[in-house]
Amino acid sequence: MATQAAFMHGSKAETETFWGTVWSWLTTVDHKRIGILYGTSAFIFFLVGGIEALIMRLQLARPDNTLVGPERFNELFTMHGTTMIFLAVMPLSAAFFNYMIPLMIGARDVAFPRLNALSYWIFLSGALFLNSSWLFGMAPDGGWFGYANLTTTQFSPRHTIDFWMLGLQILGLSSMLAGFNFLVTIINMRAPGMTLMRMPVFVWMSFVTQFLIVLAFPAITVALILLMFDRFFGTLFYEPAAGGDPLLWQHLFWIFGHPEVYILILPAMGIVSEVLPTFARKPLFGAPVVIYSGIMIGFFGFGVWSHHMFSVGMGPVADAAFSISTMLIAVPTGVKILNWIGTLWGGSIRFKAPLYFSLGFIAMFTMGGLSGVMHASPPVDLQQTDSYFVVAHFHYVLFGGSIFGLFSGIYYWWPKITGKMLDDTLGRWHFWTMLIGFNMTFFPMHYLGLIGMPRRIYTYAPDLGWNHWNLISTIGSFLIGVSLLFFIVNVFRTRRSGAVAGNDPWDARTLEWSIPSPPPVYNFARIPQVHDRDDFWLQKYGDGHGGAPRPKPAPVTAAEIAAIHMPDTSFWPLLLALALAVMVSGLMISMVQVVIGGLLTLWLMYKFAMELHRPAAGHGH
Amino acid sequence: MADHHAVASAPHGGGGGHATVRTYINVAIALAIITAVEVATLYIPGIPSTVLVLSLLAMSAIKFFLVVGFFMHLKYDHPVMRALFVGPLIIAIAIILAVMALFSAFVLLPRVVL
Amino acid sequence: MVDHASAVAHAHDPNIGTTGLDNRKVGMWAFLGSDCMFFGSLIGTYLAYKGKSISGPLPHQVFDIPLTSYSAALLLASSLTMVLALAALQESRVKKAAGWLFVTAMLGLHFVLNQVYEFTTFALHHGLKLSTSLFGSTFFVLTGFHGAHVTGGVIWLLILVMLALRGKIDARDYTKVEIAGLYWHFVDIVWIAIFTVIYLIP
Amino acid sequence: MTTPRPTPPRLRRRFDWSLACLLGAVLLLACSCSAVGWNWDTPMTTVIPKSDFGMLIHDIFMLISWWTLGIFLAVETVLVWVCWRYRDRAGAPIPKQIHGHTTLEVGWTIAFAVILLVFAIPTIRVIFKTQEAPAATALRVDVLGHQWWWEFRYPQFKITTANELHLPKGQTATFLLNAPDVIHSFWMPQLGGKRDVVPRRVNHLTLTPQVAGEYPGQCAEYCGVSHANMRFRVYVHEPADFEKWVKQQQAPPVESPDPLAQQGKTIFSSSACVGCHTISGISAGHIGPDLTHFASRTRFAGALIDTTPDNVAKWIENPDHMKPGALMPNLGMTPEQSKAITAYLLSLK
Ligand code: HEA
Ligand code: HEA
Ligand code: HEC
Ligand code: CUA
Ligand SMILES: [Cu+2]
Repeated sequence: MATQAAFMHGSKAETETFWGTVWSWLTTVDHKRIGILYGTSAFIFFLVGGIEALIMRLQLARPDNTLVGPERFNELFTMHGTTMIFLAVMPLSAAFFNYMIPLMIGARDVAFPRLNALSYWIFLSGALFLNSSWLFGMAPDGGWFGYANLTTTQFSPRHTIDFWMLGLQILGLSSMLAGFNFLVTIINMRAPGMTLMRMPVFVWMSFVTQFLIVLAFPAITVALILLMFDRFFGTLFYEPAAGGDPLLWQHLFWIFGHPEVYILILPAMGIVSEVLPTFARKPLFGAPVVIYSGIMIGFFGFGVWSHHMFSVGMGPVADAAFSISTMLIAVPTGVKILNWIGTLWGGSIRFKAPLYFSLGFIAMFTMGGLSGVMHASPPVDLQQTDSYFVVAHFHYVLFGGSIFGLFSGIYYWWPKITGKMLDDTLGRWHFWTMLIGFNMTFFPMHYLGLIGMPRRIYTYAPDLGWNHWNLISTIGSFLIGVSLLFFIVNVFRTRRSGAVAGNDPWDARTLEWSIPSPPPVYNFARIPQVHDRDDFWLQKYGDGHGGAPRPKPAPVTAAEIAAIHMPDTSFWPLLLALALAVMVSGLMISMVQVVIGGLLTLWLMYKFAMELHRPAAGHGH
Repeated sequence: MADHHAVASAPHGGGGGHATVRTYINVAIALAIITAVEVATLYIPGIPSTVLVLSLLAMSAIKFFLVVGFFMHLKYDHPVMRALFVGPLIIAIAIILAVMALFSAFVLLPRVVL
Repeated sequence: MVDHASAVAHAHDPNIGTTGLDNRKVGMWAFLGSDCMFFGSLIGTYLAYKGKSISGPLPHQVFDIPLTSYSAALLLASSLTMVLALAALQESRVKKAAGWLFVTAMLGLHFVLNQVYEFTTFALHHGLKLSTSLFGSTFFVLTGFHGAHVTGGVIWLLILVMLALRGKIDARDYTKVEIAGLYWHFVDIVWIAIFTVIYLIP
Repeated sequence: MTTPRPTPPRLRRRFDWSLACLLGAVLLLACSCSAVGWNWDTPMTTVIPKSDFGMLIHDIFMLISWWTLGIFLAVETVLVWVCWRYRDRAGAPIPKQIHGHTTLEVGWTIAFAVILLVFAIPTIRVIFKTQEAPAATALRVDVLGHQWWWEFRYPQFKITTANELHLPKGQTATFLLNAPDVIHSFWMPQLGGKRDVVPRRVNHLTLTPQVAGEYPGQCAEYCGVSHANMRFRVYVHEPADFEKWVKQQQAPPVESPDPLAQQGKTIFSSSACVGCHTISGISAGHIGPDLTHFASRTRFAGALIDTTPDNVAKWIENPDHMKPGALMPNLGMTPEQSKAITAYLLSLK
């Protein structure tokens, strides 16, 4: 166990040299640093996925275009979808889970810090593995939900699908490990007095998300394992000739797939639920209801998967059942929307960049949700499925929802994470250009879908009336690109000359703002005692019903700080992740490598487990 | 989910105190008997298949919950643990049933002809 | 609700949270919940494809119920020895605990060997392989993944035995052994389900 | 009672109208563009249905659209109004710390449920109505989705054709959909919704075309390299014209005496073509489209290419060049040979 001195050493002396810094990041188990690692990697992959999108948009800018051929285009939309969902939005949310959950529940770290590092390194190795396929000219080309039996060896003999199938399994492992970690953290590490109902809503939505992750990913893992056995070991799961049914894949995938989309949106909803109260200077309207509807969404999320399969011919009964369950989900979501508006109502709203993005979220997500409800009616969906109307739907929820929400979080917590304020004017330019570009890009897609443009086509005939709006959409997508340049510029300018933030730049409400920015390694010198969801606000202003502000807690003594134990750094997570990658990639190269990698993994797991065999417990007794 | 902050009895959270070796032995015996009965029913001729299936399911369910309840202490353990396990279990079973329904609805997959 | 004192009391043990529960145990239960979905999906697949094979052999032609019942009994017995090991450890009788853990591991190993035998007879005598039919694919993958879980458990248990004999485990490590036990029992209940749903139900 | 306590100046920010106006301007621009491009009556439109099936769908679509449009406008106006009304003003006190309003929240929860009921009831009705078993009098068409072309069979008439589907107006047609390779999706936007074409399953789609005309169709499930090129044409005829078409397809192909065509015939029947293509009386291949009445079709290769002499010739010389990934191999035909074959194929009226 590192004492105060030890990790002062860890963060000072070591990091003076360049390699010291590198090493300290490679071996860190600090949830804040891991959060930053997640965030930066995710943003880079967001740019990658975005550039893939821009190339697609260029190809679709005019009919019979020949910028890229069909093979390349199929790779582009497959990798774009996979990248954005698994390598951009999920890890970006994970960045906030990592950095914020412990701060918001008043903990010093997550439950299993080394496991947390392991999750990140596995994520990174999986992401790099997946993208390395570009180098071999074998980028996955089966679509982001890779429907069998197109993905079986007979129809996809090259390694393209192998990269996708193995990459997703690695990423799934990472997400699930992180999921367990945060579940335990939230259940077990809350500061004294923080009952579940006093938990900040962002933590609540993350909590639901973790349940969705650990319960949904097993389904896709199985689906992928079956595919893997079909491709490598000659099983017949997706083999029509042997009685196998390609629809099995679709069911298993969407049993995962629909919860997945809520995995993508709930964290953003949590962020919005933190930002609105802060900038309206009012508690979240009907917070318990917002929380319960979050739980509802998560629960119903497991009972609607076949709404992605209305056209496969499940029969009227199944169609009807899944249609109703799908529509039900609109209720809790709608409740959230109106409660957010209720939060603004009667507030005194300060229009700072984070708020703009949250408002953008409400405005745009509503749009996407409503088009979702149109899909929920099977007859209507028969016209819309696999058309650009669906593409419009899910970009309004994924970009208009998740991305706007996550950017809101970035602007909101940036000062806490870096200690410096992002420039607000640039932030607003970023927002407005992104909002305009976003609507220019995706609103026309509703229209294109309704006049019959199918998705996943690399080209189209000039006489179908699609040309005009496809061009506008392409222009819009580049405007989005420009908006992101504003953000990138803002980041670098802030690094050089950003206003210093201080503990509580937004006059906010929750615990993380009660500590310095950036927070010390141990987060809280003294674990706080919590009395309310907006505990910090009450400390400052009282309950607003005449209740006086609570007396400031006594200043922390040096002795207290010296007594804090923080976990040591560890390099086993990094090595373990590498060994795992060796094993998995072996499946495409040679069984020998698989065995070696496997044994290596086992051995490292042992070392990993034994590193802390009988930790502080021992010291105590 | 309700809120639980009871400080666990055993310092290391191992709420094992309640079940004694006696109980374990009894449970084991019960499990052995049920398994025997299960297998036996197979060899009894002329049980209508629905009865057979239902009784088999019932028996295995009992075994399942005996192990979970006593050997895994869930009967005595903190409600959080129960929620963490039983919740997913229910979802899993529901999904299995739904998938079965969806698949037996497939009229066109040929039945075995041998 | 935890009062400040008790939180401080636990502050020195990173494994005990403010609820007084042990992180590792909560984590293990969360994992088992998730594993329910894993086996749920596999069992669902098996049942969805039940009777859809277009070529034999069929389940009732290959299953060896007596052998499988014996295997089931082995796992049940191993669950008992597992809790006995825990009970012994709680009374800090480490050697005894190690003994029971070893017995548990051996029972598990026996189960795995039975499965190896079963698989080989299926392959050699009945010509049922992964690639023979939907039945072959679904059966081997489902029971195979259960077998893999058992194997993992055996390794885990043997490591614990080794540590115990080296005196590296005592009553203070109760939770370490307990979560291994939870995992082991889970493998057992999965088999209870598989045994009934796949082997017994015609 | 709330303590008056103005926001620290550093935190104050008014809503910036300048940028809001910018947004307005751009939206205006978009609308003006829409004046140019806002045309619903396009070849693949889904909102001007030409069959009973399409109309049933369209009614629900319009119902839900109007409701959701209303909800959308309501939500957005309230949102904007609230932002304007409750913007932070200089010296404003800390707002009243309201925690919620139960009756309100219960209220809108119920409201949403009711609205959804309005969607659900007609939805369920149409689900069952459109999936009823077809009438015995219905015209049966077997549709096979191949990578990447469509095969249409009329068992009643013993007709097989490709990429061009002919239907009589006003008669119910029921399609039996099946795929020999991977999943495709059969979609005639103007005639109604799509239905997937799944290996080892026979899906059904039943509808009655009500307006004569030519409608484009598309494969709507990603099925590999040339998914985008897996198109087809639907011709809805007046019953009399349909009769004519049937007769003409049933008749054996007319041989043309033209020597070039005759030469082409010999090349065709003596080369690999026969292994994949059927021309009644000459070959019985089943991997590629039936060519018996090839010349009667205005487009080929997934309705991608116009059936003109040099297109066909080019195709025969190098299919992949005209349609990426086409599963017809390049058989190294010389231009002369392919010209001859083309002459022959185009004589097959
Ligand atoms: C962030 C991710 C996200 C979210 C939150 C949602 C939310 C919803 N989605 Fe979406 N969906 C996707 C991501 C998402 N979706 C993706 C990625 C796909 C495509 C996958 C692929 O094919 O590639 C997809 C596809 C998809 C389909 C299949 C379409 C097809 O392929 O044919 C359907 C069908 O029912 C659907 C429905 C819904 C519904 C009903 C909701 C609901 O949760 C929405 C609820 C919200 C509202 C309704 C708005 C706010 C509510 C109010 C203002 C109250 C008043 C409203 C009413 C009373 C109606 N979605
Ligand atoms: C969170 C998820 C997410 C996000 C954020 C996006 C973002 C974008 N998507 Fe994506 N999309 C999906 C998820 C997402 N998409 C999914 C799941 C699919 C389905 C895939 C499938 O069918 O399998 C899909 C499919 C999809 C299609 C349909 C392809 C097809 O069916 O043929 C299109 C077409 O226009 C598209 C476009 C875009 C665009 C233009 C953006 C833009 O918002 C991108 C913005 C980013 C950038 C612009 C790049 C970053 C900027 C810079 C590097 C600065 C420098 C650049 C400039 C100066 C221009 N997407
Ligand atoms: C290996 C099988 C194979 C062989 C050999 C073959 N074809 Fe084809 N042919 C196909 C396939 C498959 C298609 C459909 C391609 C598509 O539309 O994607 C096709 C399409 C065509 C078409 C267009 C039909 C339509 O209506 O779309 C013509 C014409 C044609 N082939 C002529 C020939 C000729 C002439 C030869 C011999 C020189 C030949 N084919 C040899 C498989 C074959
Ligand atoms: Cu066939 Cu797409
Ligand atoms: Cu969905």
